[in-house]
Amino acid sequence: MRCLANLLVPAIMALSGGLVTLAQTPPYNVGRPATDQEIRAWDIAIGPEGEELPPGSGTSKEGAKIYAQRCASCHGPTAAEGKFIHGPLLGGRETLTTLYPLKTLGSYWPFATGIWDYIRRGMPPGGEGSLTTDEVYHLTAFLLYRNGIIKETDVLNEKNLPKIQMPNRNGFVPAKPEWKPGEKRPHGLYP
Amino acid sequence: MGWFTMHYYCRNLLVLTLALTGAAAVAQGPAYQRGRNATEEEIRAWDISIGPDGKELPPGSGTATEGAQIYAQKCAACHGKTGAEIHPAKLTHMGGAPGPLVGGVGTLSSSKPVKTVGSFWPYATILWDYIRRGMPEFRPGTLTVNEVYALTAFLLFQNGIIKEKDVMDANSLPKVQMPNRDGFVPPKPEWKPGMKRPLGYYP
Amino acid sequence: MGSKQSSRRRFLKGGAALAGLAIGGIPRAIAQVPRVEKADAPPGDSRAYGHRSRFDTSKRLDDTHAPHGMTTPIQDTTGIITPNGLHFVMDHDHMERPDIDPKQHRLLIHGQVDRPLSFTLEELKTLPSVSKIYFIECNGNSQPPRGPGKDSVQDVHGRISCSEWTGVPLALLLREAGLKAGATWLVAEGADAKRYAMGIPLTKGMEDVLVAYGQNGEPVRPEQGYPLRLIIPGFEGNISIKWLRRIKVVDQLYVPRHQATNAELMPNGKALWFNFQIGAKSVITRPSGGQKLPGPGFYEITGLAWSGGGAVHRVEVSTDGGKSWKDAELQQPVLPMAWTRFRSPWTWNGQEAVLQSRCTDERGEVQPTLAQLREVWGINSDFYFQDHFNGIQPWKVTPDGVVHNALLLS
Amino acid sequence: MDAKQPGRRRFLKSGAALAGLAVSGIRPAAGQTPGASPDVVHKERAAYGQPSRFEAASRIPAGPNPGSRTPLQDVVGIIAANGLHFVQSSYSGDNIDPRKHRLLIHGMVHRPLIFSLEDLKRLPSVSRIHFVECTGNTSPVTPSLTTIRGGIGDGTGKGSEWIDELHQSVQQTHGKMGCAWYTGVLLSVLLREAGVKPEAGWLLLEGAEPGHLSRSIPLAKGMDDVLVAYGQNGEAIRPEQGYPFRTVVPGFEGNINIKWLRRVKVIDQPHMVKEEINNYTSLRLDGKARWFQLEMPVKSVITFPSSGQRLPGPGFYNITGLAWSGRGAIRKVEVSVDSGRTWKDAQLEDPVVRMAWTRFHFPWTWNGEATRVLSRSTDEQGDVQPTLAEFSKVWGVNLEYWRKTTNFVNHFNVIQPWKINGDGSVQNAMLG
Repeated sequence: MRCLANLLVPAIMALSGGLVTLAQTPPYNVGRPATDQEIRAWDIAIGPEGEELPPGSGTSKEGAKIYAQRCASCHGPTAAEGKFIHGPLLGGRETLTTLYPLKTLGSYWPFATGIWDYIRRGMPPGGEGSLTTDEVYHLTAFLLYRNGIIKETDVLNEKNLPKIQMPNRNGFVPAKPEWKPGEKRPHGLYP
Repeated sequence: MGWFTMHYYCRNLLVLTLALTGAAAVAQGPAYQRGRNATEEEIRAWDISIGPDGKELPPGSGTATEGAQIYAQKCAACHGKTGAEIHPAKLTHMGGAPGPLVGGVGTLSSSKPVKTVGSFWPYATILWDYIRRGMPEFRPGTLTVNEVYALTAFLLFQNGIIKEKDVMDANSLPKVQMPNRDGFVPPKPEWKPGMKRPLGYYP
Repeated sequence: MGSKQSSRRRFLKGGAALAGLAIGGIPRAIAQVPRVEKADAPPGDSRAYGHRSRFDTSKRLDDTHAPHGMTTPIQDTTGIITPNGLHFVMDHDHMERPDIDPKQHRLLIHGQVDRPLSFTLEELKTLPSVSKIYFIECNGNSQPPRGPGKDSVQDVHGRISCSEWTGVPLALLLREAGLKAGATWLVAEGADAKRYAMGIPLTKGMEDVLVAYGQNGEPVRPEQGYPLRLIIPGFEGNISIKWLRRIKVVDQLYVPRHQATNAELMPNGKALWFNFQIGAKSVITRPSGGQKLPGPGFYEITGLAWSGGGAVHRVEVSTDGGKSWKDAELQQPVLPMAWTRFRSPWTWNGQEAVLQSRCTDERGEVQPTLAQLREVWGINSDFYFQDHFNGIQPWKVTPDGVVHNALLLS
Repeated sequence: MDAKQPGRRRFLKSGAALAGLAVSGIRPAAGQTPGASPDVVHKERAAYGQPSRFEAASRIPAGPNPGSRTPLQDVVGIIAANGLHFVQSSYSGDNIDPRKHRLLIHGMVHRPLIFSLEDLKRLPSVSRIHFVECTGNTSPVTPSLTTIRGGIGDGTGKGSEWIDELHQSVQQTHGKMGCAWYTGVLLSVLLREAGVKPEAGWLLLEGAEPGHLSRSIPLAKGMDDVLVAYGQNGEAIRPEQGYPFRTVVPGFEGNINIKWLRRVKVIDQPHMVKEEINNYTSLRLDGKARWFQLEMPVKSVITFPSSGQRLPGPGFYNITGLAWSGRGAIRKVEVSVDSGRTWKDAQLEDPVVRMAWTRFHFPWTWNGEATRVLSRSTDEQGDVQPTLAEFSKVWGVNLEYWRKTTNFVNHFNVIQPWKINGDGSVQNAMLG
């Protein structure tokens, strides 16, 4: 059979490759500009530095009440229960090097912002997005307190949440995620 | 690193098959021993293809006279009383009426050519094969061998190719000379791989 | 049974959340078919076999030329593969299609061979197989409509589809049976009610013909010939026999009825027969007849090119009625006797424009214009517009953005 | 039934009338060799066709999570049929109206932009064939089982989902993947349209489903070969695969190929969302976890013969299977039919495409004795698929570890041995 490779001529090729940033006018002018308001409404991703966190605050005590109402049926009354497909949210420290490692917020998660992000994004199942901003802060505070990371009376807000040092912050390799195309690895896998 | 630099590894996967290309007869034994030998009886039951010299025609016979009666019963509803009509019924695969079976001689180079058994078909054996294989439209395979001979004879007679009393059988049918036998190009169909044609089409 | 039991148990154990879903293990009985459990899904449960979006309304249309035919919505097709559910259908001579139980189906190979053989489907599946992407095109595709009416690319050019076919090379089976000296032609026959048959040159049969049981990763669809179909790359579609049940090797040309009566008449009254190969051809599928451009600005012109004679070498696109042409980009991989997707950027200025594409294949065959075809076939003759029409298809974009077929015969 | 009646009735009628006549050979009675004449059905003019009613190939549940696996043993060629493509998400995608769905591109760009499906279809497009494989495909332990089977640390040692199961079919062990032709716009085209700022380094991709699954990918990948795909095997992307469009991130973990794409945010560092921490990391024995593994490693599996199938007897068989790598094209597949003692190159079927399934074939005449058949792939990077022993060595564990641990290891790409018993039955022989 014939194989014609690289017959590809152009239009797109010229655009491909490289990370050159372009300030020029858009090549095609298809799509419409997004407004700030639209972006705010959609931008629910919270990075490790918490820049996207909306103003608000919460405490563990308030969080305990919300947890009992909206979370305990799946995660168990104390959050230490592992029920069905939900692993426990607490405990597990010192288990990571055993045959039966237990990955929890306290033993595994490197950033507290991830907890806030995920509660707002995905909890509770079926009612995603129904929690208010403050409720998310409350629940985050509750889980951090139950994991022994903050005190029961600490008030969590958009400023101090990104600063919380999670116990397993340095438990990941490489320290800074990166990707090199074609990097050599044993058997194609990283140990 | 992207798609565009990708290289296709071109291999002749079918080394095996390619080595076989060409129509040379091979005397070697089978390579894979899959499939089982078909018996002669099985082959006879299935082999309904009739070639131009009629080797496969089964014993039997028929005349136009006999065929006329069968035609009236089983064919006229779609093809018309004489075979020369264009019936309004929309029954064929092309959605229109079946074309006429009779007539049309001399029209092929006109702007309204009429392709019929008499004006167009190159071998009489095709007629026998097709009647047995595909007719009647909604009950293919229900005609007896003699009925097929009779109908073939009838249509050849209607087209003025044989006489009314001529008996069509495995011996006589392949010898019938069809008027348009030489109306096809190339006379002996050939296919050559990679043949270039003017404008993608040869006139 | 053990495996079925344990996996079902395991599944149920973990499956509290899925209570209500009927999960039943159905072991498969016949040899060589894996013993796996499957979701005993009620109709409409897309877990076992998925459905498309209810918003996706792309569909086959009744063929205006044939009461049983259906055309492929090639204007909606992405890439070079036709989804199985949208593959065009064009059957000659049957009002019904056979409902074949694959366990009962056999393929007989006989005639000028040393060992007449009968194959079951399972036997064929144990033999060396290949998967190849090939188009199948009806020889009556692309007939220009006469007068206004249906002029979408689907109506005019929708009797073509392209799939990845998997099966056993016919050459392998013929070799297994052992060809006798003097063998020159094949007769292939289907298991449909009328035993539709076609003649094929043996040289082609030994070259690249497939006895296919797979279509785009799954079994050949019923309307495409389940469980077995002949795939004859680059030849007119009606020769790719569906529901294949028999190959007879013969020592001379057999002329099955359709190959005699469908031969194309030339102006001198002679007929061109066994004109197997599809010519170099292309059509723009977007923008195309019946579509509407929302306004001036950038558009990607895209379409499909193909040739029965091999790979597409080049596609040119004109946006000014044929005054100037420029090379379109060809989507890789460019495969012989397969669709080749081409693309060309275009910025519409809002004025009337005529869009056309022109294909050149690896043999150097160039897709002709209507005028060129007329020259070859004789001026004023239009009765040749029956089969193998491969003239360049112009689409006219009017200032309101509506696209019309600009190739209408009066 | 109606559809079948006329054909059957006709058959009986004609069969009786013509008994004994030569012409009845056209329609041999049922049960006669070499095959009975099939019934016929009136052809319905289906606007969208369906498979034969005789075909049983179907997806099976992929475990306690909603989702299902591709029947690899039934797949031919290198395309998974859209109806049989694996699913590993709970959202059906049924209710996303393409006319209302939008894609937002924002963050570190000069011009935040919103695209409709129609906008995307106007832009330059490409069609490419790529596999999508679940990160945990073939892993001996699944995340859910980690907790179900004593993941809390009860020490029961019930770790392995399949590794000790003789009868796990290839659909169960390897079925969390598919391969399809995807058509869409290169993400780089959209990013250039928006104008990426110099400080950008990563992208966040986010879906429109409840929960908005998101993943971070390096900008370099996004500018290279990532597709925003609206077509799958020639038709619109299926709802469960992300209709009206998804990202296809060639070679990367399946979960990164975000479905129902609604947003691409250009960022300077990964967002460390939950999936990047909990589900798609690999915990090593030293307690550190490998994250952002991104690329799926080199891998292959024999689909025929495979567990649960049966060889009817000695003789010729075409061993066939699939090989793939997230790190480029497959360069070589070797097959062993003597339990790994000797290896021979299999034939690779064209086209061999980067980050796509490659079909391999290996002719084999079985002598009827028990043996094991295995396949080993090598990709263009020179990465070679490891045996379980080699894989374990890299991880610093013994074989017992895989039987007992609840630590799920993603990117598990070890060689899959199938045991052919003397009676022709085939079993999973991963552990012996």
